[in-house]
Amino acid sequence: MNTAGAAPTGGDRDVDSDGEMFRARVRSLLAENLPAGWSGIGALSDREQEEFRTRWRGLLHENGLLAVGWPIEYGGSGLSPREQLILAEECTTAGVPQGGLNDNFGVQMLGSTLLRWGTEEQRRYYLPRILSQQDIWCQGFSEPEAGSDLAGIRTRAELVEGRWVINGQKIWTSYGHLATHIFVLCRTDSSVPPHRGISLLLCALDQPGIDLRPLRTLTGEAEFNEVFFTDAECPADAVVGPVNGGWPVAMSLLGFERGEAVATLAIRFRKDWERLHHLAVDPEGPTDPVIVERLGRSRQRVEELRCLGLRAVDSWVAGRDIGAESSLHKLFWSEWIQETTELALDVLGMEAVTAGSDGLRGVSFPAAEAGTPNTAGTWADYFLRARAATIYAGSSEIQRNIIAERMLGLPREPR
Amino acid sequence: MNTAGAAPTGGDRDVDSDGEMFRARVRSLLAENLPAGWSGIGALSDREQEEFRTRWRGLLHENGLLAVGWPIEYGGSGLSPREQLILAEECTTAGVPQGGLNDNFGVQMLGSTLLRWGTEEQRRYYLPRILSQQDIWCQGFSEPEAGSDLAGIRTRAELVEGRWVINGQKIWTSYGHLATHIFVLCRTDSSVPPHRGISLLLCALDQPGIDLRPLRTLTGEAEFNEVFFTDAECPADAVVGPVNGGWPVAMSLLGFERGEAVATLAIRFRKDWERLHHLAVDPEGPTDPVIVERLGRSRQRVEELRCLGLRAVDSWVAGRDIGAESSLHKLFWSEWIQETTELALDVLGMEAVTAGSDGLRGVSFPAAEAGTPNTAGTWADYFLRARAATIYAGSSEIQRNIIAERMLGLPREPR
Amino acid sequence: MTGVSASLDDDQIQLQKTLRAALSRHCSGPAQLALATGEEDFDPALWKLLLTELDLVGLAAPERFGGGGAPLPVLGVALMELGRALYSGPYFSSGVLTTQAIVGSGDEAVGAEILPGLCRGEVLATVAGLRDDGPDGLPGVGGVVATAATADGDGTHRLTGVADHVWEAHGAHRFVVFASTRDGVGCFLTHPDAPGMLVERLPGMDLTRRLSRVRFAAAPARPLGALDGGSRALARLRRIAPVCLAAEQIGGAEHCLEQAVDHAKRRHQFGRPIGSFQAVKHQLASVLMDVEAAKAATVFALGALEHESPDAATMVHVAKAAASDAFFHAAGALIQTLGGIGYTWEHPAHLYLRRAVSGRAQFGFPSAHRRALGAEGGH
Amino acid sequence: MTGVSASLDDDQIQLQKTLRAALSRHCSGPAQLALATGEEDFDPALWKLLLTELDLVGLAAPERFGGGGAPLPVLGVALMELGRALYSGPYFSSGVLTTQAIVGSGDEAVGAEILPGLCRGEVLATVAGLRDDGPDGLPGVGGVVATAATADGDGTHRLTGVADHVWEAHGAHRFVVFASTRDGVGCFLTHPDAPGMLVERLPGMDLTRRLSRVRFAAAPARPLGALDGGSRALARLRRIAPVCLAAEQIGGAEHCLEQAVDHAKRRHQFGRPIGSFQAVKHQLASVLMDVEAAKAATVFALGALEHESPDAATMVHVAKAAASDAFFHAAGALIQTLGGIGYTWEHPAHLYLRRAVSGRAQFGFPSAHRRALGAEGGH
Repeated sequence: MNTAGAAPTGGDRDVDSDGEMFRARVRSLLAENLPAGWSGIGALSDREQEEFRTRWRGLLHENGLLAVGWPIEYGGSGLSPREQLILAEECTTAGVPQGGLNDNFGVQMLGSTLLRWGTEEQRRYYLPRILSQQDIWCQGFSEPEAGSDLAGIRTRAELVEGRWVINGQKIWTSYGHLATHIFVLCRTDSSVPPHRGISLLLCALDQPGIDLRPLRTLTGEAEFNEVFFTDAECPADAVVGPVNGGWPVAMSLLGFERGEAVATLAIRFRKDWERLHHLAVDPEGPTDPVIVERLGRSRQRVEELRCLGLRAVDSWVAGRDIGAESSLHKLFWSEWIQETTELALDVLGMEAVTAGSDGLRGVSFPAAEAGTPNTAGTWADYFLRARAATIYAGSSEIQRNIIAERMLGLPREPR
Repeated sequence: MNTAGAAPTGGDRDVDSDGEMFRARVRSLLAENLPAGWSGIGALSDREQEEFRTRWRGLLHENGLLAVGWPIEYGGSGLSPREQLILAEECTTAGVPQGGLNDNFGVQMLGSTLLRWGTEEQRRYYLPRILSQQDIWCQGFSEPEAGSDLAGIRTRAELVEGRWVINGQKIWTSYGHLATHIFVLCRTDSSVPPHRGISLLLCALDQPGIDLRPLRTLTGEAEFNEVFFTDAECPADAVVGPVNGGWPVAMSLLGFERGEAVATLAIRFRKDWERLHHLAVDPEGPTDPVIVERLGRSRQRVEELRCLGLRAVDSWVAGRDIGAESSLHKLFWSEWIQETTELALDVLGMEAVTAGSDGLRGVSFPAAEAGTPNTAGTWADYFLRARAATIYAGSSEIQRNIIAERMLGLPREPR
Repeated sequence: MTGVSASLDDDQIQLQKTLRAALSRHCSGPAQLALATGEEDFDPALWKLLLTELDLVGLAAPERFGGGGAPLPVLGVALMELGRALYSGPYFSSGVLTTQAIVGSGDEAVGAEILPGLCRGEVLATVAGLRDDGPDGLPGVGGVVATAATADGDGTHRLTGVADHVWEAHGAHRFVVFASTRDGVGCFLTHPDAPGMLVERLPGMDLTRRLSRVRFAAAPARPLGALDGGSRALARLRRIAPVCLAAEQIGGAEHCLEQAVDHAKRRHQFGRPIGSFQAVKHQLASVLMDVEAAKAATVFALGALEHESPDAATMVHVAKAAASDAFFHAAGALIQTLGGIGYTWEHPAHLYLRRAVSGRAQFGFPSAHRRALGAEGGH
Repeated sequence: MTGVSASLDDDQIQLQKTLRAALSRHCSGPAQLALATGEEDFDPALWKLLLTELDLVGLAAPERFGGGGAPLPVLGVALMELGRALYSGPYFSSGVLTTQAIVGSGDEAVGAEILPGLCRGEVLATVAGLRDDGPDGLPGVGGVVATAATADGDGTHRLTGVADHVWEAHGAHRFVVFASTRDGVGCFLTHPDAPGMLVERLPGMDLTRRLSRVRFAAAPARPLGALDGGSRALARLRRIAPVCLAAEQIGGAEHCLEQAVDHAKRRHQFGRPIGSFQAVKHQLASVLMDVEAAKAATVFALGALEHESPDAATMVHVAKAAASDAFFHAAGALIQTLGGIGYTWEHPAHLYLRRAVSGRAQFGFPSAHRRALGAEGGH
């Protein structure tokens, strides 16, 4: 049910220019629907988490809070960036998700991209199906050989008799096993420089040409998949933006990936920090000053991240492009998460080494979910997961290059 | 006076294969000639240091210990690498220099290079004059524009009517104001690739074409000089090694620069560390555990450096080339000296900020002289001097490239 | 939202531009070096510029005392620009420390007596008795070193003791002195010609910030404010001084980074600009990350203090620790990027490094602020 | 010179080559992974190889007990190779800990009874009661957790308490147990079938090193050595165990670095091998510096222990701190260099990272060893 009508009207929003009315509305929704003593979804068992996510997604949908930034005609609520940020802040503070596990791909990434690059038909067809979960999306960008060099993708698509025929392999497809569709970056012209012959295709997973295999990560879990395409097909018009012009489409899609993370990550990290502080500091007795100082450094960096995020949000709300500053943010938090989980290992000592198998449950990268039990096992698992932070979504090496070239204006390397 | 006859004979040396007899001889010389309570030359005033160096150089010379590795016919003592190392170790441990301020350039660098690359006439002419101090040498390698790219030097020399005519500028010439001669790396053929048109020339300083200006460093002192060449001249045969073939000559000369540092640096750094430990740790009361741990890390790294050095010495004594391992050593100690002097600032707090002008006296890079007064002023000065450690004698960036390419076999960058 | 922001607003950016243009005419490298090594305490022409053209000296003093009444984030913009220019003179001591101490004491009479002259630049003043290397490395607590006693029943207080590390004491016309009394921390006003006062210049690593030792031998002084004026003023300075110094450090850090980037673009080695090598690029990218994060935190901390936000105390620690580290990091990276030229006396890089070293130690080492953060838990 | 060296001699290099070739046939990535996640405690075929072809199990045991009598630097070479291959099994527990404990206790009778079987690989044994996360993070001091009491006058001692983090307790035929007694630290021998013994496997981050908790409920045991046998054995283990673990860590670090270098040479991105980018080159150069320095220090420390040099105690701290850090650094750099593939379960990189994490904590965190070094002053 589309309840966009329940959202404040345009007139109200002018009055609510700082969004405080909207914030109050979100808070009361949270207060009415979360049980007493709620500490965050991370406190639930795997099964409880699944049930909660389903219920919670429905509630957000009913209240027009699943795709708040989409125009009303496509099922969104037409709210401003400030309101999107307020919703993200409040949900993060409360420790609840902003949708289902795949909504990051369907709503935030593909949805926003279709609004910028899609045809009117595509929007009218795909967007409501994302909200209703008729289509559940996953991402097909990374490839084993391409690695950090996304322009080096090799998965090929050819237009054969009015349909795209796709061959190749994608990797690191999160929650692919929960999805019905994949947006897949393909090489559609090999005769031109790498950036110029790429297209973004929309493809159903339920067909013989697609083989989805679980990919176990070093923590032992399998939230990622490999996707093999062997003459898989999709319609000729299932391309977002221009054929062979998919590079800027892909870049803007990645820009929407966790777009509000700049505002919410520090909130989540501070919860992590408070858990660690609770483990490390005995309020009754003395704590090792070396540990206290390292905890202090971790806290310092969380607060710096918060301020960096607030500044980026100011830019965003003012309609300015954050641009390469998102690289600064990524580099900063990826170092924080490694530094802090290493500190946790040192705080825990042999407890971390003999930690039980109570890994993080249903973590949504990069931070642990609010409410995560404060055990040696969750911290040991968090440490291992944090290894990916400086690799995925653009390695630290790539981020430093981007920062140096785009923010400092330093020259590119010779090729 | 050349007292090579006082050195052990060949027969004795076979018996003394581990050098312990030689070590005993050095120790007794030290014991007989140093005053009671001697803590090192760093404890003396500037004037006292100058007097001591003069006396001490004479003593070493009389005892055949100034150029122990040179063959006897050129005024050396013909001793083995092990004995050279023993002498270096014992002098370092005792806190006395192994010669005058310029002997590093005359004896270690130029002398060793002439023995490998010079003509018989050059050896017979120059080597005795180095020992007698008729000629006092300084170094003319670095140039303002070349920086870390030594092959990029621009100082030019042309053979005109049987004499080299030199034009250009050198910088970072240590103790140039105490020297009579300079060995100067010049471009002698501009028509070939940079490494192929370089020659090493030997040039007197006392001529109208040379202008030597003191160069103040950021500590405020002027132990370095800039040297300007304007039609300066030297004889046609004052070239070491082949004309235009000076690149390998220069590389081997740099290899002799502080050759025994691998063996002695950790001894000197441990004295530094002990001074700092004395400042930081109150034997009666508790010391801040953060400071204790950082002191421990500094000590750990000194001992690691010592072991790296011992291993290099084993290679050297066995006649193997240390090669790129000297880059590992340089990188390691340059980081140590910065880390440790930063720790000293933190130990001293506001004392370092309001330190008096009692800078390090007569420091011989990179470590402070043994016996240096343990004051805030000497540590503040040491901190400032340590800024150069990661820049001079091959910056850390260059060292990491050398290590990666020569020790790990990683590919060179495209140019 | 409380109105606390991590960004500069348009007015602040305009002020920044104005100040940067004006200061760049006076604070060149050679001028800084001459001032650093000369006999002059500070450059009177520059002081006049700050006063007249830029109207900076009373910027944050209350309007009722002739000041500009600017909120702390605006003062922060001025301090960033002064830090960038490595300004050397009595601005921080008069315009920040003394002004905030007097305002903090709540003594309206002394405010009316001193601050108008101070805002006009006629009265130079500084604060003594803020010990900044105490056991916790933070200013003020247990750190008042002069002691005061009430004498003879005529109401005259007398100060006795030694105050170290007093900023810009030479040339100061008034001293605000924190001192222990039987009733707690007192805050007193005295002047350099009072009997029993002796000001000695301390040697220093930081050539552009002059520190002195002030000895008090029963020097007469007037108390500021009511009984708790001292502790109120001290509490205010304990928060404001570190963040204001952090703002100055951000400016210094930005300057160092820009100089390093500029050099890396122009200097060629091995046939390429050195800024095209990843070793250089990535080091400077890391510096930028640290500087930008510290800047956002410092701007936010200034606003949090201005608005008395609940997280103000936390953000003081964050800002001072982050800005001190960022400046030190940037100054070190500048010298490393410059190579040999950065190791010469003539290049001003070392003046920034020296300032970075002294600022780390003043108003609390980063490690002390981090320990406070590590101990305190959430807020 | 004492004969202590930081280099491997020619015989040691020969042994290294032999072991590396033999182990490379058995310890492939898939084999390691299968063993790490399977039900088997260790690979019996590999154990047989160590025993028969390589003669490693009794390498450092005295010749009079059927051992090889090798000095510690030779044992170190074996441990480096086992660490490089990420060997999983009872080598360290039997061939290092138990052997050194029995030798250290001075109990010739127990040595003659146990060690020949141990050297032949028929008896597996381990050591319990070495607490490795004590207040100072170092093994042994105050760290004996089982308690013993003499019973009934028949000379039987009984152990009571809990010993945590016992290496490779499953499958062990004998336990050497450190326990507090009225007379100080005692050292006792018992076996898993003794009444009152309970061995529980602990979960663990390190999939190739199995740790257990051993509970003693009045379990009967025989004392080793004279009254001070326990403290003598403990003093020996306190020095030898950290350095032997350091040697194993050096091997692991070298393997990680080599794998990273190999990948960096082969993997192309942006049209070049990634190893030609300075970001990758310089990180791996820093790893090599740390690994080489830690290796030189570890080799030297083994020699210093063997020769009972005056600096042996210092070098124990140096070696364990340096090797733990170098391994952690190298394992992290391996995963970073590998990128996504290094984050998969199938690639053995994470097994090395897990080993690096567990080894840091065992026999003293680097920080604990550094504090000991920082406190002690010169020697």
